[in-house]
Amino acid sequence: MNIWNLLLSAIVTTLLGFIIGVTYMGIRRKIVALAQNRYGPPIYQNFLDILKFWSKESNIYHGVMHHLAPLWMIAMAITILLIVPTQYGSKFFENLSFNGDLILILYLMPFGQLGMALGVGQTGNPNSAIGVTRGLSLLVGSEIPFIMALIAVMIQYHTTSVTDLVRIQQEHHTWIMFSSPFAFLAALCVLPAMFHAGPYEVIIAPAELASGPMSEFGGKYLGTMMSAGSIFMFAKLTLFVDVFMGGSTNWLWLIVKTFTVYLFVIAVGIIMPRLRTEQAIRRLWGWPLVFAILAFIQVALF
Amino acid sequence: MSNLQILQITFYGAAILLIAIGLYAVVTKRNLIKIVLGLSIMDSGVNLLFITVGYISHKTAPIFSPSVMAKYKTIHAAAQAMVDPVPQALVLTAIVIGFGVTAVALALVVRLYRHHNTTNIDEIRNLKW
Amino acid sequence: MNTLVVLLLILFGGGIIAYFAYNIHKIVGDIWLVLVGFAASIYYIGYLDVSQVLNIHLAGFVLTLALNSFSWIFGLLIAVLLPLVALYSIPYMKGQDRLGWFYMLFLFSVGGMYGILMAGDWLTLFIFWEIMTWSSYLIVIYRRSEDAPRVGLKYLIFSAIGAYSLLTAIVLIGANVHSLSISKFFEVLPMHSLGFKVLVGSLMLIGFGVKAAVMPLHVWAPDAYSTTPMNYTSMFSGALSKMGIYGIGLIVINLYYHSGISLAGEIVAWFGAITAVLATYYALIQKDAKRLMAWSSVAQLGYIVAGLGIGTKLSVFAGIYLAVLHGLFKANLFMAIGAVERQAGTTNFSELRALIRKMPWTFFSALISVIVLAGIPPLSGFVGKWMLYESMITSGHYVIVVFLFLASVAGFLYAFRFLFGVFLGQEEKEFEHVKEANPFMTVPMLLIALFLIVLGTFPGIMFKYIARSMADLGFYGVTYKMSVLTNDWGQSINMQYIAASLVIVFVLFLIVLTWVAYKNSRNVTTKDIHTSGEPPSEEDNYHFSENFYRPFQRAFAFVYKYAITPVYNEFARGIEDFFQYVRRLYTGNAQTYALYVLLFLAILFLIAKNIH
Amino acid sequence: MKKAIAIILLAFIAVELFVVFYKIPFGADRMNVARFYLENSPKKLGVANAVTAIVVNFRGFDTLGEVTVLFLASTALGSILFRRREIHTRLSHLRTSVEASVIVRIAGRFLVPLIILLGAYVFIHGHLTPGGGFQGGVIIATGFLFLLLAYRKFTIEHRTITFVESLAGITFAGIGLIGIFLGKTFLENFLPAGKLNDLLSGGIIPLIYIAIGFKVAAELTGILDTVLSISIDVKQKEIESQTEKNE
Amino acid sequence: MVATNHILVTPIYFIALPLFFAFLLPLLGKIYKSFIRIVPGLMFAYLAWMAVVLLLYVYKTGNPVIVKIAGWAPPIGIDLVFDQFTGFIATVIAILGFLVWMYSYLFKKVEFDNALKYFLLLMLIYAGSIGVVITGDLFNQFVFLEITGISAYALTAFYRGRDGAEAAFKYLLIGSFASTFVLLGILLIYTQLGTLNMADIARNIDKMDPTIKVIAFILLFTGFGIEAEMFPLNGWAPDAYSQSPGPIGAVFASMTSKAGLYALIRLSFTIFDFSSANELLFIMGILTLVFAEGIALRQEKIKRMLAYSSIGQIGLIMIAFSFNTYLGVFAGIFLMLNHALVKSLLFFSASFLAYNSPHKYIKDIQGFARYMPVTALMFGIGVFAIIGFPPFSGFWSKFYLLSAMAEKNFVILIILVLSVSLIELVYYFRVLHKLYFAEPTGEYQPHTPRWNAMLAMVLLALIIIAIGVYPDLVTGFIGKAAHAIMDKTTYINSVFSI
Repeated sequence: MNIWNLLLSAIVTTLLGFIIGVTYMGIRRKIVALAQNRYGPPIYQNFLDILKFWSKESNIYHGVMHHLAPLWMIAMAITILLIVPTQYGSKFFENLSFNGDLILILYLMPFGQLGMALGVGQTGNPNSAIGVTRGLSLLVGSEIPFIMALIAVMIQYHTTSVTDLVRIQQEHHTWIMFSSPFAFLAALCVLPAMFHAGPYEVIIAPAELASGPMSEFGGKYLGTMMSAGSIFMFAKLTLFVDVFMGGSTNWLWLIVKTFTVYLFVIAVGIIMPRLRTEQAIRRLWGWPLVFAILAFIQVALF
Repeated sequence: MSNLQILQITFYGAAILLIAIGLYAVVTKRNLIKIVLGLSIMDSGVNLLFITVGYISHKTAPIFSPSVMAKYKTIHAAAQAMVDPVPQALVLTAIVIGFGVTAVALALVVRLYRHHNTTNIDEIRNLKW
Repeated sequence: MNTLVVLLLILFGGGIIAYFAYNIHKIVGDIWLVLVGFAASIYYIGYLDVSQVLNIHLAGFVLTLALNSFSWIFGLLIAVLLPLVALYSIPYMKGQDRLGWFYMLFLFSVGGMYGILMAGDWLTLFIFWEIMTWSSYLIVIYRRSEDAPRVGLKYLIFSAIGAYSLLTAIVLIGANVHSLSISKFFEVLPMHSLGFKVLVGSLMLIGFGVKAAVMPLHVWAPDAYSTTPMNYTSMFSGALSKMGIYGIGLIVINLYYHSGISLAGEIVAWFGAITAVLATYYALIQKDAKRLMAWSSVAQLGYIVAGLGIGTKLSVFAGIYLAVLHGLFKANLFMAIGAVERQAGTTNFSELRALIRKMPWTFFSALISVIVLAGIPPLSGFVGKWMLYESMITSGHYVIVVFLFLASVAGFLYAFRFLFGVFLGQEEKEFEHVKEANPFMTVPMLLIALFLIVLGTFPGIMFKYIARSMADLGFYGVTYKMSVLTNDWGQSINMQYIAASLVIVFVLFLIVLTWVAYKNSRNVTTKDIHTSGEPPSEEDNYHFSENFYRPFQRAFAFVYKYAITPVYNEFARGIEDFFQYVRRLYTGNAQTYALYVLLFLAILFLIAKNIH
Repeated sequence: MKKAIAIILLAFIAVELFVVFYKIPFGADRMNVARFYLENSPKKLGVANAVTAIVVNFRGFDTLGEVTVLFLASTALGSILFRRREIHTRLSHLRTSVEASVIVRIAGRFLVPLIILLGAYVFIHGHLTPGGGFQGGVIIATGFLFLLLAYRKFTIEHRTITFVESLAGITFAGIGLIGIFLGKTFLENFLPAGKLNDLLSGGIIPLIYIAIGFKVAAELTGILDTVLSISIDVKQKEIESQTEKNE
Repeated sequence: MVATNHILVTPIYFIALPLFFAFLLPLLGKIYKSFIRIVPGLMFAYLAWMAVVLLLYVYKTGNPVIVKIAGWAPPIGIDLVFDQFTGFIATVIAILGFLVWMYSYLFKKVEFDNALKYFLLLMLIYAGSIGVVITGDLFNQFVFLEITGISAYALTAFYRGRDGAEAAFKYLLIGSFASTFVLLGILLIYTQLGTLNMADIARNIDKMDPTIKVIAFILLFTGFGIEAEMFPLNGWAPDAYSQSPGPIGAVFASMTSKAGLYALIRLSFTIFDFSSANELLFIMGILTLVFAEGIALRQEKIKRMLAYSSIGQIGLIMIAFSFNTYLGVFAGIFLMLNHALVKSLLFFSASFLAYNSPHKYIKDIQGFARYMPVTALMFGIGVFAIIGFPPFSGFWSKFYLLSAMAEKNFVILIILVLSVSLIELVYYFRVLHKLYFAEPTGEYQPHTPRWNAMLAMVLLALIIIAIGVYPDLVTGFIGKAAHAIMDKTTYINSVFSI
């Protein structure tokens, strides 16, 4: 593969991911507002926000780790997006999808979070640190059912590669959510937690402005982080779609599928009240774990 | 029951009884002096057993005194008429050893009496467990 | 002259001379120590003739010294650590008394480790094992701190349990195989009965498991690791614990997989997995950096044991790789903690605050090590984790892999706990005077950190040796590439691309962000923060360190409810009480004793008919 | 309780022992080595008293041990009671025994030499007649006991006792060692055996028995002396306590 | 098989010289006071040298040195047998005798009378112990046992301030039982065989009435068992060990108990031919081991703890011998050697550590390591050796013992023994930790050992390490010794061939 080709596709994919992700965020704000009987901001509001953050002149500098934190986030987000196959069969959008697999993706995710946590830590804001500890605790809750679902899928299809999974689904014209329903259910249940949305939003605690990991970031840092967050969100959605819903062969189809999943996340978030961290962990280790175990049994028996 | 059997029962019985009495005194008497006496009795019993075992019916003491030699003429004949000398020699040793032990025991009793102001063995129990 | 003997002589003789050298003057001793460290290291890497075998006839046994490529790799780990730790020790141990004693034991224990690795027969292995044990025990109690006796005794008791089961196994081998040679033993083992195999194997595993801190036998480890001076702990956790791993590797692979009891390997793997999970859980509630890292060591060793227990080609590969890696990064972490201890005077999370600006290099090396520990790409830790998980998934051990994942995810918690507790958070006046550690301390740490970074993208550097040692364990034809990892199903990842992507994006944005933000940046203190409009005053400190993971603790309260230590304590107390009662047999009354004699005699009289 | 257990145990042991000993025929001839002793003590050693021959020669090593035991007893006594003989000498006026009656004192004067003479006779004739060093020594010791009882002021110079004791012991061991130096074995007879029932017969046996006699006499006397000092000690304590009371 | 009548080197000196000098010592003391210390030392040194020479001779030629006494060949006379086994043990005792002398060279320096008695008793207990080992006559063995016993009683009660008399009285009481039983046993044998020579008895043991044989065996077993500190018979032992003067604890551990043990082993291996004797030894060994070590765990006084530990070791040795295999006996002899060396070192150092505290509580010595580092180090070396860490001598004995067990596939027994070892480790290291870590209470002033004691301890430690590093120093002798004790016929033949 040509290196320039690769660079180009990477830039295109990143841009697309950025645009889609930010738009999704706007849509979410709108939907949430509507559900709460508010008018809500326009859908493009998040673009404006990011633009505003980037154009801010002054910058609060807390130290090296604080400076680097957004970079960890965005490096992680873009790399994951590049690894997750977005377009099945497309040579151009292949990116790095043959150079990584599910385990790598799973392990890349904390890369950004660790960077953010370190940056947060250096600011000295205790509330931010509390947010980080909540987030990490919740990670234990959400990761285990999710990884179990993924392992069930991996073992069932004898592959750890996402690309392979997409290929298998495309070739057999089936979606894993139908062939491995329990794995799908388990993953679906923990999905809101992975987006820090729904009942699992105690980490960022959007209602309490002062706390949450990102409260000490402003200006260009926050802008970078928001961009990274939106790209990361899209990457995660794509991953979910790739694994369970057959991936896609064109961007439109991908947007439909990812948006459906995202809609589900938004809906759950609107319906469910926020949980405390330990409640969240217990809930995540409730039904999702049962589903995951059922998925294992399914793999073991069939 | 022959004469010999009666003698046998008497001597063995007496000796073993002495040993038993000695042991009994050692094990049950509270007084240190009595315990030492018990030890002595025990020794006596053992010594008596030795002598008893060394005895051979109708034979004389193992001394080749002129009178004995005169009676039996040869040493060999005299030797045939004598009891076993070995147990007697052993008893001599045993008695002396018994004496030594008793002396030491009595000395210890004195020490104990000085130290504890009692001869009751039950009260002398500084060392235990 | 046999090069193996020369190496041992360098270490043991160097140890004895070090004692006297330090008694002459500290500087003489320091120079000697570094000299010995480098000499041993260079000699090992450069001059050691692996093919040499030495047989010593002693006391009716043949003691064999022979190195193979499996043990060589562990020796390499020691050889890398030894000079670095020696350098690090110079400033770290400044001002301590009895340095000669300390370093003598230090070098003895290193010599013991090399002896273990060189052992060609079980007796040699055991002798050096015990030398290593007692020298490390004496180092554990070296500081004479308040709880040193308790910790030392605990370490010693568990070491003895291990050593004794090892010894039992060895004598059983001696009696049944009629040879103590290790290779001979593995050769003839398949011919022996299942019972023998299981018995000897379990005993050996208990023996090695103690040093590898496998779960029910781990009790000593957190205390011992945290009580010992940190420069030794880095060897202790980094290299000495690997001796247990070395033994487990030998046993599991040879005993179970080459003589057909794979179930036992599964059990070992399970022990490792459970150790990993529980130790991680305990690590994240610790209040002291040393103890946290000590528990973390236990957890990490659990992974390695699990990897070796699974026993497929990839998992063993991963196990060995992780073992070497753990030796490096855990040594580095303990060195960092030692540096903090030395500079700031404490390692307690509730006292330490925000040392990042004071000790940036220490922070950097600690950060790298923590990233490696957490297994986050693109650093080397991930490579090991990836191979481990893939090997388990591909071989169908999906329950164990979930446990390991759980441990790994929870591992992020304590990793952050450590970094935050020591280096981050609000600054405190108390630590204003703190300076970066002596270059002798930071340079070894940074060297290790650098190596760990490089190893992430180019793990092939290490794979070369591991592949060679795999052949020694009976896994032939192990292939490897410089930076492409392949699992048993044929899927692969390319670390170069991943690292490149991460680095490019990172650097790109770094340039942009720095360019854009640098000019108007306003440097602020950690007190200048946004706390709901109530910025803390200079006197207040809002550092967050108590009950760090309280939600987590609440959620997993059921795990923390049970612990093995009280069980051991109760058992020990039971034994003591029993004998407290029994000793009343000796009433102190002479007549009672006399009665015993009579009773004994009477009993013998009673059974007289049975004596023939 | 203890007594009951003791009685049961002892009864059992005694019965068991009796049963065993009953199997040994009483008065039967079962000499094995003893036969040799009987035959050879007059022939080879020229000793009339076979028991003496055994005690001093055939099993002379036992006797050396035996003498050692006695020596040990006297040393042990001294060591255990911690009463130096000097003190004893100094305190002899405190001796508690009532001044013996005139009869005893006068009889003592006449009898003690006779007793000592008898003792000497017994051990000098140890190889000819019943008796020997031990018996003779004991008899001599009774003579000293008589003196100690009869005369309150009578003391025995401990130096003398030590000297005699040591010298006799050295003689015994030395005679044994001479055997080695002469190229023979320890305690082996190196003097002519002489004629049976002659006073000067039996080679080294009479010499050893004389040494033993001296040794036993000295040691026993020493032991008696030491034991008597106990009473002094007690008396001294009483006096001390009385003076305390008076004050 | 050669009766050496060498004037300078003959086993008879082991007994004759101590007795001779014991008789002579009071007179020598009159001439020059220091003679009472120097002369025994010269004698001990000579005997130690002689023992080594004899052992080397026996080792090289393979012929035991058998000496007849009073010119009568056995079974008429008494004989001394210095073969590979008895010779080895006698050598160990001889060397330790010298070291004990060196340790106590300045003992009671000011009190002439006490010093005289001490050295006298030391020589006699030494002669008695060696006599028990090398004599070939059963009754003679009894006599030496009594010499050992009475000197031990006296030494136990040597100190005024302690409860020595109590301990000695207990020892005496039980010891008298032992002598009674031994005498009865000897009597029974004599009535049957008419001889007292061990070899002769062993040769003709079949001619005994079976019932009488068993009872004689039981009586002797009990009697010697008392001296060997077998479990239910050892009530006296902890008291005696703990109340005697410091070096005498070492003497008990290395000499008297070894003598008793030797008698027991000779009884079971050579004199009688019961196969159950081994089982009996085995059971009693286990009981002794477990009870003693367990009780040692709960001791508050250091010497008492050492005493129980010593008893436990005796149990271990009995177990080793009870296997009746070459390896087992080998391990047993090695253990005997190791126990003699290490326990002596422990008693030496412990008694100085606890020099001034009357009851020798462990808490009294806490923190003394800072005052007397060398002594504490010696104690530490002793502990390391007894636990069996390489490269100390204890390791090899333990390894051989376990090998012997493994040879018979006694896995449970191995586990038992090692569990007991663990208990041992706990209580020893508790003391060591007290010694090194605790703050001194200040109640008792430490008393630093003088050069002679230090020298003795260092020598012992060096021997222990030397054997640990290079066990071949002794394995050759031990191997021959093991063959010698197991080979009954050769013993009998060699005794009768002179």
